[in-house]
Amino acid sequence: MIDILYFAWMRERIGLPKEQVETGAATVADLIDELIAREERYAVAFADLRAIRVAVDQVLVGFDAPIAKAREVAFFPPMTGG
Amino acid sequence: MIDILYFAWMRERIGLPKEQVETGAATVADLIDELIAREERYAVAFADLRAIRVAVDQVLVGFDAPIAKAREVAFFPPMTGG
Amino acid sequence: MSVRVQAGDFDPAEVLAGFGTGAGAVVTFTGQVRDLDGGGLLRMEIEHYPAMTEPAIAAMVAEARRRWSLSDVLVIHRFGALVPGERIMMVATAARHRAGAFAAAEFLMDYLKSRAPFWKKEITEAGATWVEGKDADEVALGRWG
Amino acid sequence: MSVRVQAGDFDPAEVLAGFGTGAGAVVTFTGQVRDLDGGGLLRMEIEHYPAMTEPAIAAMVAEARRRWSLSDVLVIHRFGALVPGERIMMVATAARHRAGAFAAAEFLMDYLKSRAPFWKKEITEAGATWVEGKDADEVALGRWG
Repeated sequence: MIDILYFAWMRERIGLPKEQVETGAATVADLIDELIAREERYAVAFADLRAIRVAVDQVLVGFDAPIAKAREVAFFPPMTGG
Repeated sequence: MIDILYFAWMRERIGLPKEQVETGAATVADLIDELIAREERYAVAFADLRAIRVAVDQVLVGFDAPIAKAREVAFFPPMTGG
Repeated sequence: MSVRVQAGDFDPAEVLAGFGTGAGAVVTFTGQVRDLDGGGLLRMEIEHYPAMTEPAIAAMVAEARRRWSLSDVLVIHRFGALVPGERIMMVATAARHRAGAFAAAEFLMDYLKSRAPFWKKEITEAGATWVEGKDADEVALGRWG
Repeated sequence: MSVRVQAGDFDPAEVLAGFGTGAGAVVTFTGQVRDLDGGGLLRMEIEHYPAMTEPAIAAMVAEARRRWSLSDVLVIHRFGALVPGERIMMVATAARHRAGAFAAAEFLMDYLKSRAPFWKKEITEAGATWVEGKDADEVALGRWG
């Protein structure tokens, strides 16, 4: 089981801030493929990966990052702090 | 008559903060030559012009600046504000 | 070193009391909610990623300390709903000389802008719009190598 | 725009009250009297050229405003005898975005350092020494073209 978090318009498009999923995905990219296959709203939210950032266990990573030992994966648009 | 002002170690070496002089000097450089000719302490104070800055009527200028119409000439070391 | 992520406002004088004692140079940056060009901003809503925000900022501060000799660093960032004119965040740096204090403050601002997990949404009568990351912000990051 | 040259201390919170209202970015730089590397600084004496100081700083501020779009600028510089830890001066700039506010503050600091008519003298038990202008300060000026 892995926690998936969504922020900003990712949260709005997916329709929830957090969910737990059972997955055998090896990488973030694999996990995204699984989500997209589940429901249309995921396909819409993940349509343009250039507009999405990902953090695994609270650290920014690339889409090829492994998640076998991860507890938490978060998806969100580019950050706008400051 | 022109007012001559001295600041920081120029003031200390000349021994006064301000004096009035009668001069026909056309430029700052000419004025310095006149002062150096007057007394040893001026020769000492003006020994190294690279270490001296000059303002004519409160504006930083070069040693070749004209002073025919000036009311106030100030000599001082490089500034250390901030 | 101090990193604070909070919903409430802060008093610059209070949070800077004793900051930079003994330093020659103290630089502060304060970000404030600016109205839209044509006016009409009702409020800005700032969302963040609680588990990640403080560690991410602390890592930026640690990197700034590796690059410059800083005697003090402070980062405060708010989240929640803010109206135009309100303080959003502040960065303060203290160093012996001005160059290090300025560089570290700019470095931290560039990283906070596009690497700290905050998202801003602008609310007007017409609706809500998520603020988009600017290309200029990515360019700014590039100068730190 | 405000330029103040004064012997007395100033309260940053007080002088910044209302500063930068409506701006997105406010940058401040505060210079403080730093003790000597080995300690022993009794006081710093700052001499200035009263008739020139404010006009010279005002000209720097005007130049900063020509280069960047600033909604507010403040420069305060003290003279007289100060002890380690005391505030010497402050520059504050306000602009829509952070780049202009940072650049203008650094520009003003670089010019104040070597073009505003102030001279610092360090007093220790051993005697008094005039602070020398640094080559690095002239180099810093060079970057503004």
